[in-house]
Amino acid sequence: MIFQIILLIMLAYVVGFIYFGLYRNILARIQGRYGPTIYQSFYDSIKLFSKKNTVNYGWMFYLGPIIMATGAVLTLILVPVFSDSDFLRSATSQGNLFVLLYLMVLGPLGNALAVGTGGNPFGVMGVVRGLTRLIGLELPFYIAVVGLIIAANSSDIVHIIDMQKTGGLNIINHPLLFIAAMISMVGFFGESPFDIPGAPQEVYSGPRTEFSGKFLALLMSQGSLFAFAKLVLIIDLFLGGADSLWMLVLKTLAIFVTIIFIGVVYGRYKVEQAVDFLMKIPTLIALLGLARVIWFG
Amino acid sequence: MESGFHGSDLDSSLKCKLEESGMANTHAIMEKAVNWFRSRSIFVVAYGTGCGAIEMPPTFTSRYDAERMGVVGVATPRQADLIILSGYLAYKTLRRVIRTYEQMQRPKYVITLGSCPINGGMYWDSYNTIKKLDDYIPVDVYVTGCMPRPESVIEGFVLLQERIKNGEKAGWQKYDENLKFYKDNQKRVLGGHIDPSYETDWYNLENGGVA
Amino acid sequence: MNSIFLLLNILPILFLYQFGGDLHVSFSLTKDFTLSLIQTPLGTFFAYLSLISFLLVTVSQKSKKLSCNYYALQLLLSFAMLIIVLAGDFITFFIGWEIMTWSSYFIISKSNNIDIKSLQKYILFSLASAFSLIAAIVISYSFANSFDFATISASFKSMPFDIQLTLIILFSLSFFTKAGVIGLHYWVVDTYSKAPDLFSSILSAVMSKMGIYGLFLIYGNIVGYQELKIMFGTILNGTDFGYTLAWIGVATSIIATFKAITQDEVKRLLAYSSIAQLGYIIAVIGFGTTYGVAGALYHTLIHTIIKLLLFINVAAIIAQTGKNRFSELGGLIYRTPVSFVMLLIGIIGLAGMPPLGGFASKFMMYNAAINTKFALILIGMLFSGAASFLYCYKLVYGIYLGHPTSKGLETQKEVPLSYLIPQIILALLLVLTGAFPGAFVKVINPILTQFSLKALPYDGVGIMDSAVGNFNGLFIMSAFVAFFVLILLLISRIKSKAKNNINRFDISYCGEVPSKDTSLHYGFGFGTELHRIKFVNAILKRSTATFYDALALQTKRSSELLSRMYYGNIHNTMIIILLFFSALFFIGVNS
Amino acid sequence: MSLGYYFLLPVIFSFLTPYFKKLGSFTLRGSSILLSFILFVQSIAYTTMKLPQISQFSIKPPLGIAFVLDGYSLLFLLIFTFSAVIVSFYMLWYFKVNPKRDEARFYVFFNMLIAGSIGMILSCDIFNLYIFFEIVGICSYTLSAYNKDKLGLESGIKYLIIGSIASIFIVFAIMLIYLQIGTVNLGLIAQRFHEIDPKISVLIVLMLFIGFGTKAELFPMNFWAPDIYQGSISSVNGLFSSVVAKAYLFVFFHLFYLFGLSSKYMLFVMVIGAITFLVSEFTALNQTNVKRLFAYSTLGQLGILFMALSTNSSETVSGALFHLTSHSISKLLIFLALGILIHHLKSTKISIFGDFKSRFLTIIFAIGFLSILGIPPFSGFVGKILILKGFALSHNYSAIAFILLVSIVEAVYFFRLTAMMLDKKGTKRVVHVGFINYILLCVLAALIVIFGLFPSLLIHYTDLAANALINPTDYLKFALGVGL
Repeated sequence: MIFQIILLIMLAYVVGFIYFGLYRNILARIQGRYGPTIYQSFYDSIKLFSKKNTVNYGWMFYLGPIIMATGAVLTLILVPVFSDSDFLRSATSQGNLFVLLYLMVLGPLGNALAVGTGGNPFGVMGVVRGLTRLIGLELPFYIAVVGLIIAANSSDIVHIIDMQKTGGLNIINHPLLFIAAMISMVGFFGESPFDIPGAPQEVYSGPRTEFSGKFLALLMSQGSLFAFAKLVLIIDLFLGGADSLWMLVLKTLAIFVTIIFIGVVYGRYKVEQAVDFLMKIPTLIALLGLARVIWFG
Repeated sequence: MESGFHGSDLDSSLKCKLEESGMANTHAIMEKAVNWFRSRSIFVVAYGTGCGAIEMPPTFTSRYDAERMGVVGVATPRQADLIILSGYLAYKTLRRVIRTYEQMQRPKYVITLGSCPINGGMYWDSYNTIKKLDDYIPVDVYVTGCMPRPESVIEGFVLLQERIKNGEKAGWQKYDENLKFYKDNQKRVLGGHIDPSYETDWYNLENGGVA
Repeated sequence: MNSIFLLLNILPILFLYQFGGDLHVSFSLTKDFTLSLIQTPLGTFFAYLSLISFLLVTVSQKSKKLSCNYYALQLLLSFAMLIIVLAGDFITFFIGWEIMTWSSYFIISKSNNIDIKSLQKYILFSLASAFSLIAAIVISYSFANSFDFATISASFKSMPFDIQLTLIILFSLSFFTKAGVIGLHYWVVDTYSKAPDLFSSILSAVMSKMGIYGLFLIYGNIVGYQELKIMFGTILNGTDFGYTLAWIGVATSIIATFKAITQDEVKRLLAYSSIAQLGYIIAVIGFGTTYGVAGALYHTLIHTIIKLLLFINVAAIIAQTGKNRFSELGGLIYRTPVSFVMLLIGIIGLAGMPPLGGFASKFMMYNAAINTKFALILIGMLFSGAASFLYCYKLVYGIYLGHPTSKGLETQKEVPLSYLIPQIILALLLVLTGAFPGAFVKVINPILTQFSLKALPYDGVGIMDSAVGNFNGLFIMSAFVAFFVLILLLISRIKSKAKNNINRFDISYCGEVPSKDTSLHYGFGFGTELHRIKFVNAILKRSTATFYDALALQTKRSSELLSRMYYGNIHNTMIIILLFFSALFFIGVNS
Repeated sequence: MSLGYYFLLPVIFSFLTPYFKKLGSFTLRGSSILLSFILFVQSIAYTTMKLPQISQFSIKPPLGIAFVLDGYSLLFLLIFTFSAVIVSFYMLWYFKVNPKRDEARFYVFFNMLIAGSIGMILSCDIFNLYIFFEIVGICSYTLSAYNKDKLGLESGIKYLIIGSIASIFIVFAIMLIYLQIGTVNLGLIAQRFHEIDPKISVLIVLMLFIGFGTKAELFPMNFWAPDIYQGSISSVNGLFSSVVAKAYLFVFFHLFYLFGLSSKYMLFVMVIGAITFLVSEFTALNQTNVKRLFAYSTLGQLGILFMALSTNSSETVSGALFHLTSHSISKLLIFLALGILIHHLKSTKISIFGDFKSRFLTIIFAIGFLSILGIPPFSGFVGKILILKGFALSHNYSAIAFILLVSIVEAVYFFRLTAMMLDKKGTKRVVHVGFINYILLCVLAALIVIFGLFPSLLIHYTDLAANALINPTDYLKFALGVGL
């Protein structure tokens, strides 16, 4: 199991960084630029790891990014990567969807402690924005997830994947839930119009203001792990998981690119606008999907 | 060359071990690799001190796209490797510039745009601009012109990248070595109008915190 | 003084342990009233919960110089709660209930910052709760001819439906008031925030649980979950009754959560958080399924632990600094690091994050909602949980992180050991319940049997098992610790000079150096931006205070109006008497 | 000892008071205490005897005058004599701290008041009853004017006027009864009451209702009562609340059940009681004078008693009598403690509760308040729950709801006072209770607690009383002289 976990983390690390490079490229192309190389994120991360000094405001500041990375790794090992084989399924049987939902917040909350310790008001502003946004962001996502759980009558992700093998993909069965979850995902990936917490123009890059050097590098690395975990989670829930590596790449890439395409065409909401919006349209869509699950199967 | 070790992310004990086991060569290769990565990824905090600020947006956006060389803008000096000072510096600005520079993490570099930071330029006899920026913070690359076109700025980036790649001794090392010189100069022009914490060397608090 | 009462607090625990579940005492008060104490699994659970809480709080009271009266009243309170949970009939229950009411009233009145209005609020709501209880008791007596739980339970089925409904409503109202369901929570916040700091922990952790105990008693024992199902019919996979109750609970939890975020006083935030957490319990208590009852019980346990921990922690900080507002605190992390870690563990539990026990209880409740297909309830609970991260963060940020906002905080010392010991014990409990969520199954199963529900499956001490998914608490805990240590080791190996630079002014502040006057402690005020969100503002701008203040005003006015009759003019009195006589005579002769 | 001594001894004592006064105040006070003590002990002695007891004077009833003691009157006898003992002890302290007051005047009327009240409950013919009624009335007038100041005299005069009006109604009623039946013996009246022409009987009942209702402070006739309480001294307040009002209430219900009135009347009395309760409690909320406040509280409690006593069910009536006993003790406690407070703080404003500092008095007041509110483990709780239980057994849920809702209003002002006492802010004056009062208040508080914890001690007597009240066959036998 340990070997699988290490392999999984490495895979996620590589795939995550490459996706992020891809993202920067796609963004550049849309903006009419050439863009960096696809490996640019590696360069950034290695450079940051090899910075000669790093600001540290004390032990809680030190531990914050580590808690965040731990949360990301835990999330990663609890998501089943391949639907058929037990390969890379590592620790999936030890948790369930609710554990994942909460683990996804544990990391950011841990990091928020570090930000608070840092004492930079801009960082805390970012955290508060993030937590406020979370109120709106979680709502459609929770409804979607609850809809799936009730449809499958199980909070076990493996079970949800197995259900889709016989009963058809959830994206077809529950399209409304998928749409709602995708809107939330745009926010979870920090894309516009929900990229409120880290807005460099408004709050001085928010929670990351005081992080430099290896801490920033760690945050970036866990970000790529976490992004991969989230993508896999989405394809597990809605696209029936993946049975081979190329299927995995294809599906995750499809989701990722969709999210990017949504992200690049929008401006940024204010936090209250974002929550207002998320509480209206996506929530309504999700509720309709939920009603369908409850009353029509 | 001594400066080669400055870019190391390995501590001296490890370095000794490597040398003992005849792996100094490996270490040098790693050093080179790290320097290459550093040159490929430069986070910029662009400080629009003077008129050159107008040249920076085209440099970073679609037309000239500095990002293709790994040069990206960031908001805070904590994350930045490079500070671009775009033009003349009033004393008042200098104070902020020094503060920002000191908050950047090593290795860190400075690029200036235009002639004013070199010798005062058209403000050579002004009562409240500095004449030679290099007296106050170490400048790595001067991009001349009044104002320099984005092409020149990009050339400046390329030059800087070359120097980083080659592991040449950079401005921040000079600053650390000759801290007293720089601090005296800064004190001379800013006089009593400096922040109370200005003299504190934030990164050497164990040395009494005084420069 | 403290050690004497500490011993006195241990005695009932030993006493209860000695009886080991077979306690059965009765005492004849009059020919009609027999007081009886019977030990049931449910009662035993709550008894241990309250007794141990009292013990821990007494430990932390060591450093406070409290009078003998205070301890005596507190002992009386603990005794009253013991009576409540061990009562075998309603008279005993009611006597315990009322002794609890007034003994806690006198303890609260000993606080330094209590005012008459808050005291009045507390006692009037408590009495309203008690009177609604006694009304229900005598009504059930009129049908059962007995106050005994068993007899009333047996005759409940034969009562007419409207009486059954009235009884359930009256009982529920009474216990809802104690638990602080929204609308009836008017007293909770003021009382919790103005009571003696350490006593607030009792109020929140134990006394509100008596309301929960009452609800269990009524729904589980007296009425019976099966009977509720027959009475009210079903919706989805659950009962109508459970669904209604669940909405009450969820509404309570959502509204209280948002109210909590906007508070500036530390204990007011905790009070609202307490209301919100009890909202969860009330949401699932009526389901009448194994998971509903188990979830409610588990969350009762976890909430008791967490609220004791948080209130003791906050009390220590208030005692140490003399400040009780977020806007006056801040930056204590390096001054009181142990307290900080304790609070951190507390809020991770409160937010229901996985490695700690808070998650296990929430998971159980979510399971209950999935079982009954109450999707909206589940979403409501998840939503309120997501919003609760905000106040959790505010709690830890406002006190410990950020910058000190008033003088003296920078030279603060760690709080006394007597405060820390109970906190450490509670934090350990929280960790243990997180790592071994299955251990609690063995405690719950007898209670489930008592309610004639199916027992929970038991798959090992580390695993919480359910029909709709399971999780291994032990694995998650150990994986968390393992990865944490691993990443910590890796990161610390990277020799990038990481200096502990904790100067509060050395922050990236746009090239400026903030001065002492610069306001850098931003987070204490958060919650204000919530007013700009329409939905949240709709919740925040409404308050039950409007209603109750209007009620008080109208009562006062009617009282003024009525007292005008008594202005002492003897002629008018005579005339009224004569007129009254004539009117009666006229009516009497003609009828 | 013949029952007649209950009346005779105090009267003789009253007449001898001027001589006692010459012997010195010690003799006066001591003999008064002794007297009340003898009466109390004698009353306790009656609890062991077979009831009813009768004492006839010269001629056998129904023609002659007689005193009859049944279970119902025994309970009241105990309450009255006990109150007399407590008050006469309390007066020791009162005259010690107010040396210039006229002791003899007080003792004369005090003992006459006790004598009259006992006479009212023992007398078995309606004309004697009227005489005792007047005696009690006259003593009350003078006692309420004992403070010879503006308020005292005002209250005395008011009481006099109201008392006269009540007397007129009662005299007319007695006259009508005598005209219709030709007797004043209660037994005979009870036997033949249904023979009276219904229209006349309505008139008689109404007049009795107005007469006794006025004195027993029922709602539309009680506008005078708070003024009386305000004008008189605390110990007299205590007497009014726990003896005089209870004596009128006794007669009211005694006649009520003897005459066997129909359920219409009962409902009417219950409604009037409820209105009294409601109006008094609401009015009390707005009071700034402590004495008026407790006066309204007394009115309110009388309202509950009227509600509960008119139910004709032995459970409820027994509960009501328990509540009545407990209320007498609690009100005596409160008024006596209040007297101490007023003496030290020289004010009757409600704010005095926030101005004193005495842990003992705080506890005493708290016990009194909690007991009146019916909170366990104090005696008021047992009374209240018995009343509620009685109502529940007759499925009268609206009465239960009413009592409980209004009790919350009652709680508002009682706990406002408690909160003021417990409030730590402001300057507080230390109040010394005094040794005698300490003992007295402890005894009263102990009784409240004991009756709360062991109600069966008292319930035995209230059950007896309730049965005697509702089924007065034994009483009738004796009143008619059949059993002799």
